[in-house]
Amino acid sequence: MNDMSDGYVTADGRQIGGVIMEMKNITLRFGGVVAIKDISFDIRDGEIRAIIGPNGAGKSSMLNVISGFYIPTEGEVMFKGVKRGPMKPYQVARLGIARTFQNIALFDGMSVLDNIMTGRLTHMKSGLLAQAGWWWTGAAKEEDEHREKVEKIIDFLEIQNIRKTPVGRLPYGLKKRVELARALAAEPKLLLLDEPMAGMNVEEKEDMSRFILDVNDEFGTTIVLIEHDMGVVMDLSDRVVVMDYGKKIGDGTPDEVRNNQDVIDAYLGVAHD
Amino acid sequence: ELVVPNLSYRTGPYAANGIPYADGFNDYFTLLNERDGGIGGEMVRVPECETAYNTEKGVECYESTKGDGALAYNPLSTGITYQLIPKVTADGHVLYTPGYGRTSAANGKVFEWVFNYPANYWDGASIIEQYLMGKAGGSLEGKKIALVYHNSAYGKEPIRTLQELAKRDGFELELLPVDHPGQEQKSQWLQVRRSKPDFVIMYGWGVMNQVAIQEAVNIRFPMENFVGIWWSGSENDVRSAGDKADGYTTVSFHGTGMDFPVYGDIQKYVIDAGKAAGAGDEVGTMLYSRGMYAAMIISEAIRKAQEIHGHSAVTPAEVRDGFEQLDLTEARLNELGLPNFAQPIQATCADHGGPGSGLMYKWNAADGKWDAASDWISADSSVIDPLIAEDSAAFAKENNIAERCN
Amino acid sequence: MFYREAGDFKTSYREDSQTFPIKFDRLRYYVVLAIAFGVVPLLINDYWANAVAVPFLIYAIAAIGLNILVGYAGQVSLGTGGFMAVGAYAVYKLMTAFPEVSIFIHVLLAGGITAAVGVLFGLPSLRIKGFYLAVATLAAQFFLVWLFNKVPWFYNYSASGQINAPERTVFGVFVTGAQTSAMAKYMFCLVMLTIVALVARNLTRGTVGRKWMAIRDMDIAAEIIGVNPLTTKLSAFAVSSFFIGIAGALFFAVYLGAAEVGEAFGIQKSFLILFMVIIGGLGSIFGSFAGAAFLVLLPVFLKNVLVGTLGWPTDLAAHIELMIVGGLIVTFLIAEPHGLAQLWRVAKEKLRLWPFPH
Amino acid sequence: MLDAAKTDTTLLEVNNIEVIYNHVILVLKGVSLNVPKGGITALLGGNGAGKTTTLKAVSNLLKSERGEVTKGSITYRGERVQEMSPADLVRKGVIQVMEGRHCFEHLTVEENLLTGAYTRKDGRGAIQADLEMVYNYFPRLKERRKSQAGYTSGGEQQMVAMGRALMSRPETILLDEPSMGLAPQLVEQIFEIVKSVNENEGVTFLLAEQNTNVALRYAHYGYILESGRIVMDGPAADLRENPDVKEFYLGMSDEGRKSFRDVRSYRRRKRWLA
Amino acid sequence: MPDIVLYAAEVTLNGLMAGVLYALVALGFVLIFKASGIFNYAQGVLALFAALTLVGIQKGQVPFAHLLNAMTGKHYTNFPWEVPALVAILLAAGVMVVLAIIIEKLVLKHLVNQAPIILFMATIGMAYFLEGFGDVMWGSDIKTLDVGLPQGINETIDSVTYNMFGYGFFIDNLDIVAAVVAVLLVAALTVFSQYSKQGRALRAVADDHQAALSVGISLRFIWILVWSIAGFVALVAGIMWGSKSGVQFSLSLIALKALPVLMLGGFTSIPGAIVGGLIIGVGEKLFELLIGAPFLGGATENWFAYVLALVFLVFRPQGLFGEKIIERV
Ligand SMILES: Nc1ncnc2c1ncn2[C@@H]1O[C@H](COP(=O)(O)OP(=O)(O)OP(=O)(O)O)[C@@H](O)[C@H]1O
Ligand SMILES: Nc1ncnc2c1ncn2[C@@H]1O[C@H](COP(=O)(O)OP(=O)(O)OP(=O)(O)O)[C@@H](O)[C@H]1O
Ligand SMILES: [Mg+2]
Ligand SMILES: [Mg+2]
Repeated sequence: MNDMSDGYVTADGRQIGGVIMEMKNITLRFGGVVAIKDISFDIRDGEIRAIIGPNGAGKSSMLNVISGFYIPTEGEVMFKGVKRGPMKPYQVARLGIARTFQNIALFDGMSVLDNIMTGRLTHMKSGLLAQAGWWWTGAAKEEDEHREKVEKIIDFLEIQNIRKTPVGRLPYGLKKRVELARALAAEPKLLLLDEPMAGMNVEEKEDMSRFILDVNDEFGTTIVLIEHDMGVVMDLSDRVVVMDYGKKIGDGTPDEVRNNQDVIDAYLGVAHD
Repeated sequence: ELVVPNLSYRTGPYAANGIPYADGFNDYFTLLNERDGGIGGEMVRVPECETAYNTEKGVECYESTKGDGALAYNPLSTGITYQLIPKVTADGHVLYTPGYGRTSAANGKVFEWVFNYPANYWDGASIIEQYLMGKAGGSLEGKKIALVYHNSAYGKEPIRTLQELAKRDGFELELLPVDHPGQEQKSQWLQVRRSKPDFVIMYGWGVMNQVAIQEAVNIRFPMENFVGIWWSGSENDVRSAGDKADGYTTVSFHGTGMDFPVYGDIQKYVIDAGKAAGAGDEVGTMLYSRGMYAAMIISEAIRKAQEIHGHSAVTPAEVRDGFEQLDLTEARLNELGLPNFAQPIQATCADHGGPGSGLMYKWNAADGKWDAASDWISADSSVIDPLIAEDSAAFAKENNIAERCN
Repeated sequence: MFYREAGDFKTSYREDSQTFPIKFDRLRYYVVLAIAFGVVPLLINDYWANAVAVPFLIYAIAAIGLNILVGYAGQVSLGTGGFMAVGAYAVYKLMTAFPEVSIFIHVLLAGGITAAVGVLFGLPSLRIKGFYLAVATLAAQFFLVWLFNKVPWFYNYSASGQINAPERTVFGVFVTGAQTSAMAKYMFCLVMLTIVALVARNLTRGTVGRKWMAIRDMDIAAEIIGVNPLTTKLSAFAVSSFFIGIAGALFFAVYLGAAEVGEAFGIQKSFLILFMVIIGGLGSIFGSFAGAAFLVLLPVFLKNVLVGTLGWPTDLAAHIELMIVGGLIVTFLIAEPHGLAQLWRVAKEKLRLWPFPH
Repeated sequence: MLDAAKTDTTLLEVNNIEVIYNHVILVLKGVSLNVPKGGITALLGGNGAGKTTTLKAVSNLLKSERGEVTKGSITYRGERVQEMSPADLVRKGVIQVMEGRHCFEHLTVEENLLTGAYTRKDGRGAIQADLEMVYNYFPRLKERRKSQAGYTSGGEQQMVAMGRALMSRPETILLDEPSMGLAPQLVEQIFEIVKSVNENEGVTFLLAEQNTNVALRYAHYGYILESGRIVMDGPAADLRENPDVKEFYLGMSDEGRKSFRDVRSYRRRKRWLA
Repeated sequence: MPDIVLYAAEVTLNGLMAGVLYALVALGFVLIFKASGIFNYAQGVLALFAALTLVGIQKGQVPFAHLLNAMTGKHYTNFPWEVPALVAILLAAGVMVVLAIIIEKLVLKHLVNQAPIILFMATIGMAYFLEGFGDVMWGSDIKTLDVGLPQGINETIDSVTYNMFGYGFFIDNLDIVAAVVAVLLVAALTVFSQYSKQGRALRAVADDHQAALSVGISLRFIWILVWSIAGFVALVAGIMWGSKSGVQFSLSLIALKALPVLMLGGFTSIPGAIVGGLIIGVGEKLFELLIGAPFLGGATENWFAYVLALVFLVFRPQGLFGEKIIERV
């Protein structure tokens, strides 16, 4: 796959760009546990890249490496062609990388609206003193501008009616949606989704799929997706990385992966249609 | 009706000391009411207000009672005293702080409304020093004295005085602060054990006293050489150390024990009549006597005010005059059933500090009582007066007070 | 029935995010302001000012400050007493060193100095969390108290170690010292409180507030989203200490007039203010007011009832007062762990639905 | 699959219950269901329908979330259980596997499993044997037995939660979203385990599930819950054939499963994309 | 040997002993924190209450005498008997169990699953209540506590060290007793919490109330158990401290001495309490001796203990032996 230096065209005719992120020989250890073992793969501009694998394979850990929360024991992360030095997670976020979490990590004490507004943090400028002044210092105006963008996302994800609800009270599926909204609010280049559809029924998964596709489509946002629902993964993704016990056992288009014997043995159980 | 509020504390960290004091204070006024029908025919009302030794509550108590025609305040807390000095000055109430409070209030030229006779912290230090000098055979030259003190404004009071005295009399002074509350004093007492001072002086309060005496017993420091200021010399302080505390010495500005005729009256009119403030088992103890002393002075000042102004329902301002012209003679003390209980006081416009004398008491563990260990000793005013003048002048300057009595 | 949002449409985001979105609330808020500024000063006397109103106003400032740290940023602090002491000693040094400068400025500067100290003691919060941090802040409490007690420069070498507030005026009216009228004290503190509450409200409703809350609710996730934990936590410490410093300055200069550090700013104070914040409601400005009012009024009220009305002996009354206060605190926490503010919200929610349940 | 002999006695009966959170939020508006002994009963429904709430109402865990059952009754073996503590219920044989894992983070995997046996009195030997049984079902857990549960992956935690419940030797298990976050073959495996536990040990199951497809394959009877009300119920086989269920819960249209990529085309496009 | 070294050795030994006394108080905190994640501020008041009860029973005081007298106008103070120390201790322990049951019933039960800070505040409320209650029940005067423990300098150590170094070390007999008791307690409690079924349940409860409920752990039982043990530990601490200073309100303030110990040892570690206690005890005493007293004017112990703990924490945020704080997403 690495020979496609200048992108490719997907099955449904979308043009995929060059490599924006490359993982080179990543290894991650926690004491004795090796979560990731020497894995390399790349992510291309505009594609939907899935990571699949059995439980405990190291998928979430990989996402954590990308978002800077884990520092790989070995190997390097290249972003837009340059090696990414040791960075704090909040610095990574400012590069335009946003994510959702497997075990929902919303701010429980805040309303849905405020949660999504935090997503816009990296774009907001007014400091402490400006905030203290509010009307006279323009903080209020800035707030309104961003509020408008956030409202659009709220409309898009169809969560208008829960805008003011504290997120702690929401049912699981809606929380996942709010998390997605928060990530979208950052207008990221690269969006990392860790099991965004876990705990949803088919109808809701359809909704989520639609959102993901639309984001990818309209803004050209690159998406990395971890998901256990093979239907979703196979339908949505352009390329799939398969992990097992920290190792990469497959990488390719959904069709290639689906027919890879290693993948079938380790993960799918039976060949998926 | 005469109103003398009792800002007491029967809860909080210093409750054990506050209770007997408040009881003595109340019982004395009850006695006057029951036996004499009040003072000069006016009954005395003593509304009690709990401060828990907390300045804010103290202020609240002051504010809530002052509208009631209160004649004098006696909060038994240096912290509250400092809060109240400006307030009583502005409102015109007497603040009476025997043996505590702001030492330089002894200067009546600056502090019009505050009285702290018969003695203050600095007097106490001087009296103790003289007593120790006597024990040491007339000279403290080359001796070492350690001061174990409560690390607060109160505990630090004697330092200046003792430093002056050390310079003059040639002894070495070692300072050992103890932080509130003072449950752990290992370091201080190991230090005492090592540096082997000839004498230890203590300015403590509350649990610090008990622990210090216990630790001194533990390291077998000779109790006769361990002397406390009057706030470190109650039965509570020595009892928990048991028999070994025998010989611990304290200074007091009044008598204690059951030998005074007034106790007969208190028993008869107050306790047996079921009117006692407490359980009645504190009568005659050190702090009870002190509360009673304060009540006695206040009542005598009121009597004096009645005498000066010729009517019995005196006002707070008139009571101030009574305080200022108080003339407590030995004869009067005998009349009150308190012979040799205290030193005579002759207050003047300038002198709100009194004679500054005290006597020493030694703990008799076997009998569980304090035995007098000296006659009255007077503080060395040549050292203390300049210090008072200096401090009160600073206060006058800060607050734009013009000196009176000139 | 009149308490409804229906018919109260918002046409802009600005209106939607205002402090009191419901008209009736807004009205009530103006009425309260009018009474506080227009009516109370005329009625107030020494007792009400010194026993209730002034301590309430000052504690409310401190509670708002602490609420920012604990309620909004989630960093539990038990060093409030120490920080108030910084404010008090700062204002004392400033007042005596620069007598000609307005006390108003001194109080703000004292807040600034406290903010700096707060940031310093906030540094460990980057590593230490939860109760470990709470206990660690006690280091600040004990160290600061020790420092002010030990170094005579702080109390201008006064013989007693106490500090006394000199007399100062604002617009020719005494606001500190013995001659201050009840009304002047009250107004000075009220103005300060109003400013503080306004600033606190502004800070907590925008980005800064959201960063604080994000760190509080889930610090790791917040960091991954782009919140810099260093600046966020320290800014919370700074702002919180700023307010607490102002409260300390007022507490000493306007309310007490004289103070000794261990007594006036001991650990009990830290607990008291934390209590106000929690009883009132974490993360709520209104809660800070409610908590302060509750804990200032309750003891006074109980004392008046037990001693004044029922005529119990003071010690028994004091002990029973302790039991009642303790019991009420526990009862409140059980009834509504999110404090008076939440109780109020739930009541309003019920009112909004009334008379139809659900 | 549906063994008639096993199902004639009703073990758990939920009768028209209402649940209110925080005194104001009405979540369940009259839910009734019957769980027959020895059966697998599925509770289906979208997000926020009230599945979790129903299960918690049964296991009496609502109180700790400031929720309460305000109407209706719940009986287990004909006995009202509303006043019992959760611990009493576990002793009676009803245990819940909570949604979202809820492992004891600081305990190791093995200690987590052992807490499941807390109420058991049948001695170390039996508990050890069951521990082996759980490790047999979930070999992955055996590998991680000494790790702190807080550091295991999401799926591993789900296994721990399941295993822990099995350790109590229950009569009835309330399973809340067992398949969430599990890899496909593990989902099958878990349901196989459910099935074999049900068949071999006679354990009764009430499971709340989003994965309707699997749930209806393994369950005997199903209830569909929507915003706090039961909207449909019936034998699982019947439900699977119901056209509405097919459309909304199974994602099947007449011409088989439709692609997730296609859903976009038949839904209205959003305003802001235009 | 130079004088200062000998002296420092003596101070160190005494620091160790003081540390053990702190650890006794810290143990109570650890137990409750371990079992419920509650930071129990009332532990100090619990010690006071236990000691008051012990003295009250021993001396045959009439409980609530003051209240009764105020209401009836009578003068009850004491029953005409005294109770032997050992019996009194057992009875006092019994009272602590009853107290644990009441606390569970009236407070903890209603606060399941609440945020830690709320629980913390509830314990402060409890502390207020108990303080008032103790006062009403037994009166707020100072009481001497004597259950026959030896006090004062240990002669053997004094003379042995005197013969060896020409300088007799001072060790308080009471401290030696306390050390023995503390070590026994720590050993017993460690075994209990690490290796018993109840111990495991207790740690589970601390992690997640709801999950613990769901596997059938009775919070009620666990809480009563732990609070009873903590009450007993408080009684032991109350005896040790009360023998030194008499029993009075200030006894409850020993909690403040225990907090740095707790922080340093880790909130969840029983052995941590004792190790933390020793480090704090020695650290603060040596600092006072070598730096505090000569250069800083003394009385540094209070804050130094906290600062010392703080420094440790910066390197190990969970304390020396505390459970690692799990940070994952
Ligand atoms: N911080 C950590 N410390 C120790 N071990 C860890 C840590 N994070 C992850 N692991 C281990 O690394 C392995 C991979 O975990 P990871 O969460 O990446 O799995 P996953 O592929 O996302 O699985 P799932 O599908 O179940 O979520 C697991 O065995 C997990 O226990
Ligand atoms: N503690 C709570 N306080 C207030 N409301 C709550 C609480 N828990 C749940 N709810 C509300 O109850 C409703 C039902 O929630 P529940 O968790 O039972 O749904 P669910 O069917 O299990 O959904 P999911 O499939 O997402 O888990 C939701 O609307 C939710 O907002
Ligand atoms: Mg994962
Ligand atoms: Mg659910």
